[in-house]
Amino acid sequence: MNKKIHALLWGAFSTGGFVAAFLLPSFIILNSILFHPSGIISSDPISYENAIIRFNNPLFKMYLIVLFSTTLIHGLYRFKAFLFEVGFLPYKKPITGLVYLIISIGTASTLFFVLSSLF
Amino acid sequence: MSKEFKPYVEKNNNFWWLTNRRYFTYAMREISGLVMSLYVLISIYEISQLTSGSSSFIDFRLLAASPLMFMFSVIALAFTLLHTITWFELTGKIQKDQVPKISGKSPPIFALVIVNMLILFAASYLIYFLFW
Amino acid sequence: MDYSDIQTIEHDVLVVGAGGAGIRAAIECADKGLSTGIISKSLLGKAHTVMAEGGIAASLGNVDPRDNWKIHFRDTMRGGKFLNQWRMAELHARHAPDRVRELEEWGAVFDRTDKGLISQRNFGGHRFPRLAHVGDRTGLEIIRTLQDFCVHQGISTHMECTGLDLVLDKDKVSGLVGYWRETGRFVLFKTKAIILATGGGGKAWKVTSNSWEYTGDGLGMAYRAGAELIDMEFTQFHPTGMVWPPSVKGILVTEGVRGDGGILLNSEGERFMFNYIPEKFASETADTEEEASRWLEGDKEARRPPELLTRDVVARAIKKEVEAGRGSPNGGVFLDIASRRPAEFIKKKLPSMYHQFKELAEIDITEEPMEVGPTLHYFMGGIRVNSDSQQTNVPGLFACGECAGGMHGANRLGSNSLTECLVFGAYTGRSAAEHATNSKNKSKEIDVNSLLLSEEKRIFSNLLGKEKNTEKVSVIRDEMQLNMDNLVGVFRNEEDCLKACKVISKLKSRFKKVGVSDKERPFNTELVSVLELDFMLDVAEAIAHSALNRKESRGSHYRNDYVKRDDLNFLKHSLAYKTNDGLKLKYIPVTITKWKPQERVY
Amino acid sequence: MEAPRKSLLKLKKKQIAIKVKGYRPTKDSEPYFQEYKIPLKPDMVVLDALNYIKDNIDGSLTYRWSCRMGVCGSCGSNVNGKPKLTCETFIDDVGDNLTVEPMARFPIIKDLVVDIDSFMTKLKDVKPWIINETEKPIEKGENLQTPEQVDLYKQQSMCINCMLCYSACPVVGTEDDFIGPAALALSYRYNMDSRDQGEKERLKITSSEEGVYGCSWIGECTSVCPKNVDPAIAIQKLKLTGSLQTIKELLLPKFVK
Repeated sequence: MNKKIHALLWGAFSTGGFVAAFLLPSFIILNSILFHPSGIISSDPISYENAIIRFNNPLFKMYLIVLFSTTLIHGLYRFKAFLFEVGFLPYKKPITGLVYLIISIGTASTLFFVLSSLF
Repeated sequence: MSKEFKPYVEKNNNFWWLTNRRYFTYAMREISGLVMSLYVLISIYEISQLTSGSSSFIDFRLLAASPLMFMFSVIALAFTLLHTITWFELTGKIQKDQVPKISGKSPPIFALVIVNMLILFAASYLIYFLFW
Repeated sequence: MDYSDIQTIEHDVLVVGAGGAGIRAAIECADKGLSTGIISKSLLGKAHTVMAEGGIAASLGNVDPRDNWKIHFRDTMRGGKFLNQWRMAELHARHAPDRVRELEEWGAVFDRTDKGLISQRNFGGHRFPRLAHVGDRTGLEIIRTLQDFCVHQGISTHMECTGLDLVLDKDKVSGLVGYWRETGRFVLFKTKAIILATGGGGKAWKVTSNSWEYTGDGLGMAYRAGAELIDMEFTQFHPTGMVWPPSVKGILVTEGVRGDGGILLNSEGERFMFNYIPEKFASETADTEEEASRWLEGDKEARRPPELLTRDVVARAIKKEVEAGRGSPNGGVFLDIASRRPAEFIKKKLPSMYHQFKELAEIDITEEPMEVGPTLHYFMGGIRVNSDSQQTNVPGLFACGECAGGMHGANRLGSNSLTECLVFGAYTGRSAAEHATNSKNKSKEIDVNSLLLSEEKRIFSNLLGKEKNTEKVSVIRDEMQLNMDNLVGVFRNEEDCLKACKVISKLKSRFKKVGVSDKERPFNTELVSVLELDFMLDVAEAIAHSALNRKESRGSHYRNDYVKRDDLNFLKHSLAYKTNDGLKLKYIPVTITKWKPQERVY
Repeated sequence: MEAPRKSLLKLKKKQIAIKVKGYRPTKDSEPYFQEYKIPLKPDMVVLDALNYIKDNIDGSLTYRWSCRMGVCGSCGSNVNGKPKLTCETFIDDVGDNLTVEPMARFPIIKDLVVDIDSFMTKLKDVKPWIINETEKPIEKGENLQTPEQVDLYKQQSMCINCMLCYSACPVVGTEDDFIGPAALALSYRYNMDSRDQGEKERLKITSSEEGVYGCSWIGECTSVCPKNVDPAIAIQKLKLTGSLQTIKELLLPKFVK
């Protein structure tokens, strides 16, 4: 089983790589650069009302879950590997634990917040 | 064969990633993972504020409007784009052998990168069209 | 010194040398269920076999179905000027196809025909396309396949271990003293049979295509143990070796360059090969440039270009041009394919050559001519073995590959050497295994301590202890190489050979005073080069004496003072052997079979 | 005709200082640099310089070499910090400062000679031989394989075991058990061979953290390879196959496997 975990994790990591590559740039641009109080279009169409309408779109909910969870897995899996390569290998266990804890918490809370409005 | 004299094991230089350009690009690519993750964590916080009502969401938006946070968003975008480009470059090397051959030859990697880029633009526009 | 930690390793069969022949032999022994060990002077998979380019000859008949083993046998005999041990040549041709198929079964990559069969190419002296190949790196593929397969079989390989001395029990082989390079300690291998597969000794020459391991260790060891060295005067010179830069001087430029249209030019820009067409070849060699070009275009009426004459003829022609002062600046002649063929053609047909010149000489062969000259390539001679059992006259001692002599006669056909490795590797493995199984279990207990003490004294105390008035190993080696290059080269004569013998005996006495500057035990490569030089001097001596006494020209052995082949007096093998008074020579008759010797007609 | 040597002309200096990292196991506790001054000849490669030093200046300088033509893979060293075959590296091309060090990320035995035992073990661990359930007698002739099938793995079969890719790989430096580029590429080469049926068996070994999943695709292995083998791509493809295989195994009911 232990062996399978690595293959599966890599599968998730790889999926995350694609998701982040295709979806994250536009998300950052739309959410934080373009329609932003100090952004390029500063009229801020992300008013609370607009945001809630968008947020209640089930398609958008799905989009957020996929984007957030896989990007987290991808990003932290990668960074973890880099940490080991630059001398943090002795702390392999705590780092690995921490990384998967953050991924779990992040994914769980995304699910929670996205789905909570449904109930 | 027993080893009478112990071979000398050199200590690994933890700053190897500063020793050549390819290594450095790689390091930046890996660090992009951290930056993207941070951005996602902030965004999770953002939706948590959104679900708890109008005032907390507006508080968050004001915080996000601070120059420091805006700066971070720009940096996050830069790293994400680095990720996107390097990811397309790398996956292109694999896709090259998976797509059907055109008159016996695999397509060049840059062509695949361009195709991926087109998908990126299409996906981005679709997201904009659907949700914003 | 304390000998309690002296290592003794026991094997049923010990193979010395991890090239193609050695590994193949070991695989065969292991297959028979015997405990088998290989000792290798360098790392596993680095042996000289990796440098072979063209291919491996076997009459598979994949490309031309007319081919069969009998024609291969005949070609080999003709190439060897009937000095071959006919039985060996027969076995060689007969078993070659199976050995190649077996190698393919083990995973070797081969270029394929459209139908998926192993593809075969043409080569000098072979009547039909016969060379199974993969690009121009066939040797690498062979050694890699054998290496991986051998590891798979669980054969113990002892890397960076040099064989020093055969241990005899009365007159029978009972072990071998080895020297671990990494620790600088001795090791005793106790064994019932030893297979020598150490290759030739090309490093006795300065200009050679051989790698540093080729120092004749096996030849030297066998010679000292009482085995005979057969036909040592036959050393093949390849006409086209690189001459520049110095680091790669001698490295092979494949015959394919000429086969694909390359021409040889002297410093005056003259295509000189037209002046060197021997009478007996005149009827089938083009005498105008125009006709030569037509042959290359595929005109069946035209005759072959003179550049494609046999290796010995071309080598001698180049040498003559250089001696006449019409050589290139670095002492060779020009090999030009750039002006004959488009760049695309060259890159496609000769990828390794293109790469080799680009990387090693910074020359773009699609734009510039190459500089080439003759280079020592192969020893046809070697340890005399029984054609069927591959056993030497020392019971329990076997030899195969380049270090065994007899199969190629006076000249070797290109690519027969790789086949030889596989065929006789397997053969020798089988008969050594048989010998080991049949020999009585109890051989006399070897007195390890006194044996190693004498080695210790011979090597370490004598060499490491010396401080002053010593000879440098590099100096003696360089002088020997120069001596062989100049006096026992492409052209030989009485005077030069005599002089060479004298120089070698002088060097041998100077060698006794040799010292080393590296006083450390672990990984003392300087010490290793002293041990190798010792073997090489013996080999060089045998060659020089054999060359001096063969007063005729045959195959690769060309005497300016006896330019004709003399079947009346010299259709016989020369044997060099060791006596208490030093080297002695004797002659034995050649077995004549089906084909009577005749002037070679093509 | 003229000599085709261009570099004869560009030779400016007559002498060059070369720094070689030395380590003597019997007396040194750690390596040190030693400087030699050697006469510079046109088109000299680094290996020539080492040979010159050994023959004329310091007989005790220790290094491995063999074929001089870049096919045996014995002479790998770090030249000015980059893993190179010394027989293929021209002194003209590496600039004014010439330092030669043993290959990085290997234990040093003496001077430029490194301990490669772990490499030899890893090589054998990936089962680099044809695995078949039934053996075909050779009398039946060779296995058929079309040129297209050969092309699938030919590139990856060019490895000369020079270990430059290990010297270049940061993961090899930190994770001792990492199987490493050359061995993984070799396992891929056999997986892709149409004559072989051992892919599953090999994937069991390579689909692990010490195997392909330890690699983070830095890609330096591929760029230092003197024979244009592409271990980086081979490893990523093994990751993909391993991952898909695992997912398939988990999703499909047991009896389908």
